[in-house]
Amino acid sequence: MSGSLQSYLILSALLFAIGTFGFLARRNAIAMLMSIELMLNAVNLSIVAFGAFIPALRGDAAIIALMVMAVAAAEATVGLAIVIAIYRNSRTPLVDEYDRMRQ
Amino acid sequence: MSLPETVPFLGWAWDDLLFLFFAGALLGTGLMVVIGRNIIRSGLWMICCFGALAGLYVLLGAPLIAAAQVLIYIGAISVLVLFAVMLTQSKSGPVGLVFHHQAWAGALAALGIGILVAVVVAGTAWPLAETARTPSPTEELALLLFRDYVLPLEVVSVLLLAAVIGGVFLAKREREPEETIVPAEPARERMPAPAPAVGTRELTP
Amino acid sequence: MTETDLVAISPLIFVIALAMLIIVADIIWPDRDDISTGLTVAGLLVGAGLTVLVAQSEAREIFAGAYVVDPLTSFLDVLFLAIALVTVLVAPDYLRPRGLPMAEFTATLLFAISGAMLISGSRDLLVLFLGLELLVLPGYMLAGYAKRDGYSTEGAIKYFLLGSFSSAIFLFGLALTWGFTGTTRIREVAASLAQLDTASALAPALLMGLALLTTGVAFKIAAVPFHYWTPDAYQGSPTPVTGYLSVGPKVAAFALILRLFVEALAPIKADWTPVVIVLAAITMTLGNLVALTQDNVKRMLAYSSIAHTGYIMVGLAAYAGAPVGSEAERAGLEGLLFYSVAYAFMNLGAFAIVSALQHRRGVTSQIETFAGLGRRAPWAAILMTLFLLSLTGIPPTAGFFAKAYVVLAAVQAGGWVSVLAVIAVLNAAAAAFYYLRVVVFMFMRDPPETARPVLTGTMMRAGLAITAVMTIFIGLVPPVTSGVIEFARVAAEVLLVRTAGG
Amino acid sequence: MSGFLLTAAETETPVAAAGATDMLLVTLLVALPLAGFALTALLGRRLYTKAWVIAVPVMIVTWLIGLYVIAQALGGAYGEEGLHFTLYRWIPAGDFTVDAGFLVDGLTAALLIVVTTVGMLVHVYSIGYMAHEPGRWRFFAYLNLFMFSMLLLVLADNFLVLFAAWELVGLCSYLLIGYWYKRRSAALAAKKAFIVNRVGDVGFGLGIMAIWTTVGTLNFHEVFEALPEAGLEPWMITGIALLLFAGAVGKSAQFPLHVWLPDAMEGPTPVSALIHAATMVNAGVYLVARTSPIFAQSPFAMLVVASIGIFTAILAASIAMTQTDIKRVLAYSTLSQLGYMFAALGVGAYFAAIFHLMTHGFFKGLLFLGSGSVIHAVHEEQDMNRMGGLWRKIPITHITMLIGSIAISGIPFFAGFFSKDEILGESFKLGFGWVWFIGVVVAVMTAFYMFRLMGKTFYGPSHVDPHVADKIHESPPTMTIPLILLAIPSMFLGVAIGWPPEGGLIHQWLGPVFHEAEELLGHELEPYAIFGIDGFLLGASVAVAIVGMVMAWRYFGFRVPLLGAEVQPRARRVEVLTERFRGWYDASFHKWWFDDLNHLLFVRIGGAVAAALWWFDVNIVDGAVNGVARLTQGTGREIRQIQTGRVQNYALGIAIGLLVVAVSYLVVTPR
Repeated sequence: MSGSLQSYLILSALLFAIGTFGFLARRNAIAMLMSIELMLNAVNLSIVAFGAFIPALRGDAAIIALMVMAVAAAEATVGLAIVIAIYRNSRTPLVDEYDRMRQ
Repeated sequence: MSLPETVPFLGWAWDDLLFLFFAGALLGTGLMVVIGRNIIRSGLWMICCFGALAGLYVLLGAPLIAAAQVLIYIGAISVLVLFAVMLTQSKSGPVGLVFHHQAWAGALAALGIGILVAVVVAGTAWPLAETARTPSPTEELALLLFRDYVLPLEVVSVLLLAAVIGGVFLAKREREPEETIVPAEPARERMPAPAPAVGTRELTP
Repeated sequence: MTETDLVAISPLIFVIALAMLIIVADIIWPDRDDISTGLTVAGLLVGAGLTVLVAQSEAREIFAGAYVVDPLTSFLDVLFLAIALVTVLVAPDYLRPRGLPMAEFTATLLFAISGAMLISGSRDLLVLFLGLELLVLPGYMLAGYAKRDGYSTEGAIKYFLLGSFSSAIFLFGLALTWGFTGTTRIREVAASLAQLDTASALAPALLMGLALLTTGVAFKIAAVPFHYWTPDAYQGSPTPVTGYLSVGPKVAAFALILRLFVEALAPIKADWTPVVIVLAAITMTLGNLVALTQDNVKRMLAYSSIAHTGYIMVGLAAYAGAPVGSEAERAGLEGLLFYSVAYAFMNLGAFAIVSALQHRRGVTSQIETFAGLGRRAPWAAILMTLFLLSLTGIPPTAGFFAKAYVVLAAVQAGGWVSVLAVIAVLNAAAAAFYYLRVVVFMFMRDPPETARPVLTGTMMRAGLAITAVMTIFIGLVPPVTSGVIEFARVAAEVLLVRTAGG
Repeated sequence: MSGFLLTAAETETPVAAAGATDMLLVTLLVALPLAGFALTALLGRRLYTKAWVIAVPVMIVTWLIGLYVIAQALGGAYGEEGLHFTLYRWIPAGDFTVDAGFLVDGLTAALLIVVTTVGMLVHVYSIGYMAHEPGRWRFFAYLNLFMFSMLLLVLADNFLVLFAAWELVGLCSYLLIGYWYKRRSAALAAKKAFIVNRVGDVGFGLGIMAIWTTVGTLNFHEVFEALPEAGLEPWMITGIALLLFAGAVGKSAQFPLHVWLPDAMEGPTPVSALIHAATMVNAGVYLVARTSPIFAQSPFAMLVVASIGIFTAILAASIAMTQTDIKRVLAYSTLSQLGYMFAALGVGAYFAAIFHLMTHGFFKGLLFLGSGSVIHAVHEEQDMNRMGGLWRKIPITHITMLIGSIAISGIPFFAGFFSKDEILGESFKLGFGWVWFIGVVVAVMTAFYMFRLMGKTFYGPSHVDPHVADKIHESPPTMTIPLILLAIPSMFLGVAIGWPPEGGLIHQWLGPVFHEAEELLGHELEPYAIFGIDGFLLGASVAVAIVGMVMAWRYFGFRVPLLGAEVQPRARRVEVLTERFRGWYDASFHKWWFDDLNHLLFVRIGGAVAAALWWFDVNIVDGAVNGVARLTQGTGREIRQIQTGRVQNYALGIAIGLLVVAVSYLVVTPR
């Protein structure tokens, strides 16, 4: 179980699905952002798993995982800044109420 | 005193037990993040989730990544998220309105994607994979980072810089700009000040 | 890392340094828009010169094969710098009346452009992903740049959330591809895929990875049905940003497709061709159909930009659908690149006019704003007509040739791709209707009572001049046309030689 | 830049006389109107009331240069192949090279005669007609732009330049129809014209693409040389020809794309005369004539051209008989005459088609300008029921319009007689009896509706608004002089270039152009026999023209010009037609026959058919065009509903898209 690549990848897929569900279902912008973080972490899990089971990728995986974390941090910074800016304008964090532009 | 070879009564390897524990914790906490009604609790669950993930990384023989996970995710990102939650939840934030009314469709789609990806990764014979795990050596990592991956490293630093500059600009509270003093134009492109009530919509501009 | 590496990558370093310099300058002399703008314009010109200089030498791989400076890189870099230049020239007229600073704007824009330049020469999946993030993150911020404007922040949050969602999907695709091929270097990915048994089915994980990658890039180029963010983000953004968003990230995403799909995934192109063909067809058609019903010019142009994505994808489909090693393969890529250039200038021009009209605060981009423009500001009206005619594809403008090239390539490719050619022609005919509607408002309506004169600054005029001259010259002046085509051809051949060589 | 400017095409060596001067002059022919447009557009507003001071002189100079070029071309100075030179290499991209080149041969020259002359006269006329129009600089700028586009269209030596000009004339037509944009009907008409034309343009564009992919060139001569040798399947040739014809159908307003032309009368009358009678609508005829070597290879395509042409002719003529708006009668008449030209092209009577194009350009231009003068006189009234008795008050307009009406009716020896007779005669002799027969019926109708128009407008009691009646006066000289100048070719052009039949100047001019097509068709014409079959055909067409004319006199009045005798109109006559006609024509079989036929044609069937066709036109054809537009917009409106403005909906769409893409990779299209 813990000795096979597949089980980690399946775990990663399930976490990705949970993140996707959160993104599709939640109304709060920050909750959606958290869901995206879950998705990125799911990807990271599969990357680290590849690194552990594929000798050729041993070193690469760690670096890529670190880079993805950095990207996630940058994304969170920008996203939260935008959330705060829009909250100042419309006083709600519920994204589905931002629908003045449509059709 | 040493532990027995396998888990008593169950006959599993200790690694398997740890894997099951962390996997269960990961999925359980992850689920709590997305279905939790209180957004602050969701944030706290997220920290637990990241912790479980760090455990898995250790299990996979990547302690450095696990450390980074704790530092970056739990130490930085989660705190950032919690701050943002505090900033935006203080006045409104109706707890009951957690889910969008199309959540069931979202659940179906997410389930579809999850099952599809799980089936696919399970059904693939990964050409280069071995059955045994190989721990990643930290020294080699440093070498790689500054030889093969020097460009990504630099790019990431630029990316963070850009994010910080933009983030500061967007989030910083401006002094009231003077144009509010100037007689206002018919501001069709600008947002009206009061927040629309939940469920109401305005006409498209 | 060697000295030659640094020389080869100097345009990219220069752009990043310029962005930092502007921030520093803003700290020393706060709120001096003229300094930031002047620095940026001068810097972009120098950067373009540097790119051309670097392009003179032999193509070479640098950073242990993670980056390459070849004709394709140079072609795209020059285009990106030109896009940035026009955007910076157009922006002050819109931002200043709204009390928005130029320094952060130009710095953020330059960071985005450096991301685009990183993509253009990237030969490594990780660099590709980082380049993409460096491209889109500043893009989200630019979309929300008018942070006190509800529409701007609404567009930004939608763009950000959906963009991050698609980035995660794209990253998962990259991870699966990477895990399957065991390398991040594009050359090695292609070599590994080329060794696959062509007769039997591909591994499901690889196909799943392909699906995730397709979804990710289809989102970035705004192909239907992954286009939802486009109209809202474009309409909400400050108009100069809309102009930039409609060309910069789009062309950069096509650069990503060239490096990823055309270079790394070329050996399995038979697998992704049908999806590209279908996406191209529905993208063109839906973009045009919905554009027909829009009353807001920015939103109309947003839908029209979706339609243009479809036309560019026709070039990609021509490459993908053509037999390996055939002439049509090259023609398709050449058409894609040529279309990108033509589209960049004509679309930027159209948005520049909208920006110019919105010089005064409170002027909307509703179509009524254009009523009687022919009387009020004949020059703006004439230029807008030029850009719209070019977008329609009326000869002898740049847009006509761009369409002609991709359509002819599609016909050459044969098979189902030639059906795309017919769909493209039908769509081009339908598109005339909504573009012309703006012309009708400009020349056949009376200006509203409240209309005030249109003001344009020198910079805005320079930006308009560049876009207009390019739109006409690419269509009408043979040395310019053939220059762009030659350049595109050389750039396209780079990809083909490499994929043919494995 | 000079490196690629003005280089004679290397493949063909023009004769020595056609030197650099000629190339320069041909270039000026298009450059001058373009410069006129630019100057008028830039300075227009400052010119104020004298908005024409640039546009009109420019056009006169262009006309003079045009005359020189025409003289050179028709005098044989450019040789049989014509003057052919490349201005510059327009698209220099590997295998897709297109030169911006000009071609001046007999066909071009024939078109140039009409385009430059009518164009120049319409410009002059507009000085007077638009005198009270504020913002008329816009009008003159558009007019010059149109002249540039139209001249580019006839001078182009390849399909792509032709297509560019084709789009430009469409754009100008659109701008000019909608000139009075404050009238909602004008804006709608402009839109309709543009949309309908786009339908044809799609066909044309696809046809050009088909040509390029099959022979790899777009130059006229090279295409015509390469196509027969390309070894194409017959259906491909037919397909290319029909796609090109689709473009012609749109631009020349043939059935079923004819709906835009009558509405296009919303534009100012000089525009109707120039664009929608004398020049632009002829572009379709020109295209089919120019590509005659392609059409000649496909009998089926020829048949389609002939059928559509002659059907449009009778359809439009029958409608013209019942209209009361003076410009609409003329618009339907234009449709009908264009139908004749296409019928001629379809049967292979190329000379006749171009000949009729030329004569029609002059007399229809004259009629339109005349109608403009009438409308001007009665203070912008277009309804013929509110005119009458005008001949005394506006004599010059009356005489010139009378000449135009005689010309179009096919009365010897006016211009229309020669060209129309040649179309009908050749149709018959080439074995298209049915085309001939329908053509003869149309000729009766033509004469009838034209003199109905004359009668209702100029003769009989006045129905003009009494307030206006006192103020009616002849138009200013800037308007009447063009009328007089157009009346001259309407009278003499036919005899000047069409006589002797089949040996006239027009045959000499166009002989080399149509040589190839004629050879492909293998037409062997008997020598012209005035006392044989030709005499009979000629007599027949003259007879029916006169019958139509006389009938119209009887109903609507006439004034015999030299004798001064007047025929009073009999308004009630239509109702009591049957008895009256029986008594009148009882004496002879022929008369009885016509009586019966007329009764049948004009009263019962004619009325019913005209009404039915009118209904069909308004409800089905027009409805279909509008319906397509509505359907497209409706679909767009439905689709835009998916843009709900909510991020979750969008994200769900993306997730479902991802699932669909993944399933299509994994299940639908695996290897």
